[in-house]
Amino acid sequence: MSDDPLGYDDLLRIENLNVEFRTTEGVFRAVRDVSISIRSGETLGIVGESGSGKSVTALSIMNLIPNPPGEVTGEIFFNGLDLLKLPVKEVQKVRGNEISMIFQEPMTSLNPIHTCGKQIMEPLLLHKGYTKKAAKARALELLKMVGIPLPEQRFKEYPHQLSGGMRQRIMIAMALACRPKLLLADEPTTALDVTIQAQILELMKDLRKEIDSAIIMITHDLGIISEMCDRVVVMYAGQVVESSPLKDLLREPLHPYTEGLLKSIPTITREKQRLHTIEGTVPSPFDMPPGCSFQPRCQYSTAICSEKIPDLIHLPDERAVRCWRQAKDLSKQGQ
Amino acid sequence: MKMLLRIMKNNFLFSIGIIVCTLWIVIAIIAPLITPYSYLGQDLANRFQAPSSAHWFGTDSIGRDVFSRVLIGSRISLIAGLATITLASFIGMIYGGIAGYVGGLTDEIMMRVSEMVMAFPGIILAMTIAAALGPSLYNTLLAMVIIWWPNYARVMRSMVIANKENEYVEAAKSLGASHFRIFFHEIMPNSIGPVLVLATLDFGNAILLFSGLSFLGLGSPPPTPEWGAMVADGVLNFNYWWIGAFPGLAILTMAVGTNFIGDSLRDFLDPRLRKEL
Amino acid sequence: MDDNVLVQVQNLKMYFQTEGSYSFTKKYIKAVDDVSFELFKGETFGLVGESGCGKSTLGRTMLGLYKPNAGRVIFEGEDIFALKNKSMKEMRKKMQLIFQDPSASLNPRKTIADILNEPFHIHKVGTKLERKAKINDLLDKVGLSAYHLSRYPHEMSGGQKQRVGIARALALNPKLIICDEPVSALDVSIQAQVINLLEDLQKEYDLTYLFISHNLSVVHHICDRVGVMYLGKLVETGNHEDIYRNTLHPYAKALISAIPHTDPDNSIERILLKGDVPSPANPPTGCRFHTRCLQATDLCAQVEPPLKEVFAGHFAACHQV
Amino acid sequence: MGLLKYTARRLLFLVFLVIGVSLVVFFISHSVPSDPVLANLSQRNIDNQEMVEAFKSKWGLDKPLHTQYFIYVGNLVKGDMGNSIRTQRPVMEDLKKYFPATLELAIFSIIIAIFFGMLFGIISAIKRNSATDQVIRGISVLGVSVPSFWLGLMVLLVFYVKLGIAPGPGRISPYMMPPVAVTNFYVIDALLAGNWSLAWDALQHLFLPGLVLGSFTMGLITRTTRSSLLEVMSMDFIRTARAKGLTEKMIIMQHALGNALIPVVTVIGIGFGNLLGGMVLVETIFAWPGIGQYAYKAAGNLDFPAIIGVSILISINYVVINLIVDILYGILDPRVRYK
Amino acid sequence: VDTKQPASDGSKQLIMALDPDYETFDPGLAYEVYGLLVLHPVYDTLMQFEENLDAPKYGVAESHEVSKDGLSYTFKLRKGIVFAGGDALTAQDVKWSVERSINLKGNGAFLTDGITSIETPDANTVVFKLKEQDASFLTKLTYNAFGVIDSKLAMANGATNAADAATSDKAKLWFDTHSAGSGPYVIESYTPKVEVVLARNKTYWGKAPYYDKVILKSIPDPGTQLMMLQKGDIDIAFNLGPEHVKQLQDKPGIQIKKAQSMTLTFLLMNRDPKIGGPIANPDVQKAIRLVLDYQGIQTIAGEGSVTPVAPFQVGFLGTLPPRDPKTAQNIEKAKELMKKAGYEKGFKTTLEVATLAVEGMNLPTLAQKIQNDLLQIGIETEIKTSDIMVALDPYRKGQQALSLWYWGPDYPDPNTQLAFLPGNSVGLRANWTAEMNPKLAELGKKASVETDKATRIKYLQEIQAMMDEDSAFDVLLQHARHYATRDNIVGTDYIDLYKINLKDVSAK
Ligand SMILES: Nc1ncnc2c1ncn2[C@@H]1O[C@H](COP(=O)(O)OP(=O)(O)OP(=O)(O)O)[C@@H](O)[C@H]1O
Ligand SMILES: Nc1ncnc2c1ncn2[C@@H]1O[C@H](COP(=O)(O)OP(=O)(O)OP(=O)(O)O)[C@@H](O)[C@H]1O
Ligand SMILES: [Mg+2]
Ligand SMILES: [Mg+2]
Repeated sequence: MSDDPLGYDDLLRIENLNVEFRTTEGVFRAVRDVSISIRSGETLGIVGESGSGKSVTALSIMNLIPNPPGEVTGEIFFNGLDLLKLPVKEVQKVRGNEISMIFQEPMTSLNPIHTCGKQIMEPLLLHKGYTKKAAKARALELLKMVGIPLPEQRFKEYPHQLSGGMRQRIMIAMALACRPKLLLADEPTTALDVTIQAQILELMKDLRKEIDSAIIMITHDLGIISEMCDRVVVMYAGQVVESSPLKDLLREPLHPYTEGLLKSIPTITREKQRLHTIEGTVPSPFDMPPGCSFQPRCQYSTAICSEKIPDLIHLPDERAVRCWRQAKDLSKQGQ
Repeated sequence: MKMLLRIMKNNFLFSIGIIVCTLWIVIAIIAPLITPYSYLGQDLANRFQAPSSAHWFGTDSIGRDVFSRVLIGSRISLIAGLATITLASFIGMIYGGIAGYVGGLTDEIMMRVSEMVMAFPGIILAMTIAAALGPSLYNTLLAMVIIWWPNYARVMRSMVIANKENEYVEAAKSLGASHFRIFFHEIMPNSIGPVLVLATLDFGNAILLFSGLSFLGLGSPPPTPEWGAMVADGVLNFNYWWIGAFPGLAILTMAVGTNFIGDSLRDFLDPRLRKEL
Repeated sequence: MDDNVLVQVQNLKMYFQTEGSYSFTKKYIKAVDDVSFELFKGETFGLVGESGCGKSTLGRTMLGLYKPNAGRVIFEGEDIFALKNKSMKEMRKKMQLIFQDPSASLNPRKTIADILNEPFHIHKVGTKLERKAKINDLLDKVGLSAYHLSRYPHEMSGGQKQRVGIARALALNPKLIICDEPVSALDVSIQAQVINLLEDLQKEYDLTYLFISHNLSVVHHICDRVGVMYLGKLVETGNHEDIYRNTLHPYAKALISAIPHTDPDNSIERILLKGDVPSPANPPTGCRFHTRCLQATDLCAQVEPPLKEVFAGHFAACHQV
Repeated sequence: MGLLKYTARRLLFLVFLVIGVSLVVFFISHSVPSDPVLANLSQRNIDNQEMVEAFKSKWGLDKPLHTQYFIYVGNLVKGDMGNSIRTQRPVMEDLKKYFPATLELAIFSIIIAIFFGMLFGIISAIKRNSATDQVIRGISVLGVSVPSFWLGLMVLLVFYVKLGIAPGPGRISPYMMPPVAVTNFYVIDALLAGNWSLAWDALQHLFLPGLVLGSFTMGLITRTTRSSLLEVMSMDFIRTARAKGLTEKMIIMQHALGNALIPVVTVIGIGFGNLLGGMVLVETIFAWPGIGQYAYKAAGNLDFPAIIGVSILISINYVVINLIVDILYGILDPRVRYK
Repeated sequence: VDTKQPASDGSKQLIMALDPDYETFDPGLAYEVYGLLVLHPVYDTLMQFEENLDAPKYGVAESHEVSKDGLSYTFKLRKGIVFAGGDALTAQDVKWSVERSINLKGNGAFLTDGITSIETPDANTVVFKLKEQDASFLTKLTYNAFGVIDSKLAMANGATNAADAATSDKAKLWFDTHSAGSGPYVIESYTPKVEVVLARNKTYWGKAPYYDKVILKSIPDPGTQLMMLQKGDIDIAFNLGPEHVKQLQDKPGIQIKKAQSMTLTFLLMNRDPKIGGPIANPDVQKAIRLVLDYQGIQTIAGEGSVTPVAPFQVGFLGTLPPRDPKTAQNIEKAKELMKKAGYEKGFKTTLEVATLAVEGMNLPTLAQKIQNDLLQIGIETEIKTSDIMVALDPYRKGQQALSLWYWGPDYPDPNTQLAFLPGNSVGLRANWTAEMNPKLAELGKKASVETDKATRIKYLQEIQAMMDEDSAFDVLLQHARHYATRDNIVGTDYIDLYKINLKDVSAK
């Protein structure tokens, strides 16, 4: 792993991930040529608009894209193994054990007819060979860890008896049960209220220190990214359009979409003024523009933008961007 | 139409259903033109003939051609099924719609009443009605409609209750729309889908129940070629299996046809199962 | 009464019954419990609070969509609950609603043309031609084109649907629009477009907005005055500056501190509240917030604090201020 | 809502139902053009005014309608449903005799239907869109489409007459003696009496009618199990289970099936109700001495005490089944339990 | 193939499948067609039939005397008869039993109508006093209404012969599952809709029956009976239609039995123009009699059925030979009659029919045949089916224009058939009043009280000849009774009253 081309000590490396869905309307590519990598202990944020392929990317890592209709190609290396080529049995050993995932909808992601305790114990019994008793002890410990009051009682309760915030804590406890090396958090707070969201974010921050696993944090809220993450990947229409360390991205966004996004978010720190907007809408996956997918909405668009899809250009400081403007800048600098 | 073809291409059972049903409908329409004999023509010299090239399905106890009777019988079955389902779903839709829309105590009472009808053993009701008013197509249909409408009322009610919470209903309300308009323009059109699906699904059941009732002698009087009554005739003449077997097969195929369609249609309309088609 | 006041909400109570009408034990959800405030002409009043605290219910009751258990809503001097059917229908023209979920608020079986025609049809306004002209005008205002008219809602994007919703609300030239989380369901990049549109329309038509949201950044951006709700009660109101810079109520403070923000240098000390929002069916005694409040005292658990004017135009309901 | 309260409400409804059902039959009974006197007295006796009067006063037919009804309800409260005009026995006695036969058959066939229905449904859902799936769906549709009276005839013809591998109509072979009545379920009674051959005989006799009767319900259960399982398999918590690394088998057995069963229970309830309704036809074919034949004869004879009796019985049954379904719901679904 | 297994204890048992109509075995109440099948071998009567219905023989009576005026019958009882329960049978038991039947007012009670009193001068003598002469009194005595009950046992179980027995008697349920008779069998068990089991009465005074047990299985469906017989599950299949029997021909191990049933199927044609319309015209009625294809009708009813000229069954005293089906039809003459009646072009009417089978023949099937035949003289009919119980009402009230009915004699004597005469009960159902044919009515009255056999025959034959010319009824069929047994069973000859005399059945 040390012979990584980018020099990262990668825990997970996604290369040229493509996901296609065959639907009644036709085939569309939900994820296009996505390459992402993450180091141990790092927190990586993925932002992007709804439908930009964030969840699909995460699900691909877990090998959870339903087939049919989904079709995943590319490589996903984890601990040197290509998860996409692994037999199902092996993948099942990794899932919930070394990689685990927290889902967006805490309301529906728990089985309504099993107690919370049972659901937390399940991965322990399955992967770690715990006895029932040991699993219960560990589950209670986890419940305490994610800040659930009266864990003994909650252990026996069913998901519907808990509030959304509680359920998300259960999800987190479940995900952390086997001390995974990688935690995928797919919009873990989107469905929650502001004050509860704050609680969960704080909890995750605290846990990050304790468990020292790498986290991929998926969200469309740049605010959350800026609080949580070390590095950010911005997705647009199934592609990675920018990948930068957090501070660089916020100070100096390279991609016009990132720039527009940052400017269009109202904040309470900024003065009240007219909001910047990105005109137009995300293109339909069946009707992708031929060139850069952001080109129809882009204020800097030039002729080439509507002709050829730009490559992801790697820049210094571990930054990368998919934009003709940067490519030109780069070539100018080169001259 | 295009959608129909697309579904047919992907769904074997659905295609069979469509083909079988179309066939029966065509038969029902042109039956008098294609029956080799009159469905009433008696020929006592040739009673109880086994199936042969002259009588494809054999002849019955008074020498009538079973094949011709089965073909003509399709008309009655189709009409009975259609009439029952149409009337029952219409009544059920109005009833359930009102109960769901008005809600509260009205809803409670209306639903208890419909539940009572449902609890009431349908076939006994039909038999009693037939015994009391005399068996005839109308009385049998009446009984079937009485048995059937609460199903639709229930579905309609739940749909209306779900739909009346929709924001577009609230939008219409805030525009000042009347109850009438809200009910008929906003809620109804969005609620009848499942009712219609249920109706398609039920079509086969209605044909089955109808044939069951006519089997018990509660349908129209002879010599009407009702399939159920023909099977009953077959039971009386047990060893001449063809008298009962063919009308029974006719009922079966018609019910299977509509059920294949209904089944696939429901899967198709259920968004969660839709993708498989 | 102040000429500038458009709507006055007085001691409004809206309870929902939770058990069957024939049950012996009646239980209520006190969705809105004794709320009073006023809306001034041409202003945007933001209503914030956590899910289930009664924001939508308050908005809908103000429109007369629910019949309240107590209290009055006075719109331009008229108590809307005292109106007869006919005059209520007239009144409806003056108040409109925009919803959170643009898909759910448009009837999926109607074309956009049908949807936009509906207000005119209901109120029998204008001839066919006039209606058509008016609709085209509306489409233009909200940034849609005539070719959208023949489409069905599911054939449009979220932002476009929300624009249709806005056009419908504008059709009858209302004075008040209640925006119930109009941008929460939209993508960030579209959100900004819609917010700008709402601001433009307000200027053009001299509209008054009641803007419901749980996104405090958006409220901060668009609102002149803000009310903070907690469990059916208004706990703090004041103008924009007061609420964000000089927060009084501990709940409001926590809310504001909880907003994640993109400015990496500016990290506000976050106030983390204990536990969850209690159920509105069974609210705590005394100050409803005392179970989660970091500064709660015995008094808070027993006596309900009234909403008092702490500074001019800045009200708060807390024993500690 | 607590279970107790719910049950209480259901039982209250039962009272309402019994009153309603008896009222309806009473109403019909007196709007019909024919007269139980004529239907039940011999030709000679009808010409004899004295006999007619005696008959009328014996059955209370000479009193005004509402009086008759109140007398009826009064007796009903005491557990007396009056006497059947036709059999001249107390309706209660008749029901006690006939209902167990029906119930035994119904229970047997619902067990068959549940077993095969769920099995097929699960297989079909797991192998969805495969050939197996298509075949099972075909069978299930056949099950709900086949007229039971016809199927009964055909299976008897084939399995009993032609192949001789199944026993004939009736509850037991003609040369066997019914067991001492304890439960009136022959299989159970025979076992209680330690008569193994009789129990086996009775069980064999259940098979064909049970299959015929259950075919509809089986089809319904297969269909529901399949679609419900498919639906559950597309839910978020199944994805969670997958993400935990559970195998597909574990997911189906431990996570999906429990949830998928919930709608199936409803269908089983409906199916059981249908079974009792469909009894008339099957009992006729299989000479099964049950409530269906009793009702059929009663309706034909305008034997209103008996008709009301059967109607009330079946209605009560419907309510009880619904109650059981609801209780099962509570057991299967904790969300209902605590509401 | 004989798959039938012997009873587990090796005792001999007979299994008979039938579609019975009995609901009770209380001899005072039972009056169903199949009642005597069960009650005859259980309850002895003073008189009984053997082999045929010519003349009743002695049962528990050993001799009798009739007074000169014909109003008093004195019976001497056989000595030494004991009930199955152990009590001795006395004249008191006879009196008690008959009085109970009278007072219970059951459906068969009309048979006791003429009795004014019953006396028991001593333990072995019973005297019946009658209101008026009754040529059929001895025949009536063969019915179960006169079955002798063990009065002690019965009273111990709630029975009473009191005047208010109709309401105060509580023994009906007991009688359903027990018996208190002195016949060759006792009722061992009765499961309604399933079976009746008769067991040998070990103390029977007469010749002991062959079988230890007789099991009567309720199998309503003839097809099912057929299957069970073919499979060897039963010994007798009693309710077969003509078609079923045909299917059994040449089947090994089975013997087919055929007999003349006393059941008639006839067409009622109303005489009241307000009800019947054109049907009420006597010429039309005669035309209908002429246009029907009796041969075809007999084909449907099956071999062995005949068509009497008038409602008097072949087998009764004085019945004329039946029609020759080959020559009975005369369409030309029928058309002429229609013309004469002014209905040359025909007319429309309804043909009412009850949905049931008579002796294995489905009435609606027959109705369709009639419908077909009537078309030949332009009478278009619409068939209206209804359940028997519904159809009975308008029938008995005389409100049907044209209807298809069946008739079984109330007791085995031609007098019971006089009901069809104008002015009598069945005649009036066609609104055929005495005034319409006073001669015929008068003749009927004479025949009913005549006790001299020769004169009776003369009167009866005259009546039949007149009814062939003018009648509101057209007798279509006197049915044949078809049934079948395993071929080793003997003694199963048909006697209309008892169907089969169970005590005579045995196996080879
Ligand atoms: N099972 C599936 N079948 C078909 N299309 C799918 C499926 N799953 C996802 N998609 C499509 O793939 C595209 C990417 O979806 P994805 O869920 O990754 O978006 P996202 O970035 O997570 O959006 P959000 O913020 O709304 O969660 C969308 O257009 C979605 O409709
Ligand atoms: N029609 C209704 N019947 C019963 N309860 C209701 C009804 N509408 C709302 N409620 C209840 O009233 C309370 C307030 O609901 P409301 O929708 O006003 O909250 P909200 O502040 O708008 O929440 P959100 O941010 O989730 O939209 C909630 O507990 C809700 O469950
Ligand atoms: Mg997502
Ligand atoms: Mg809301």
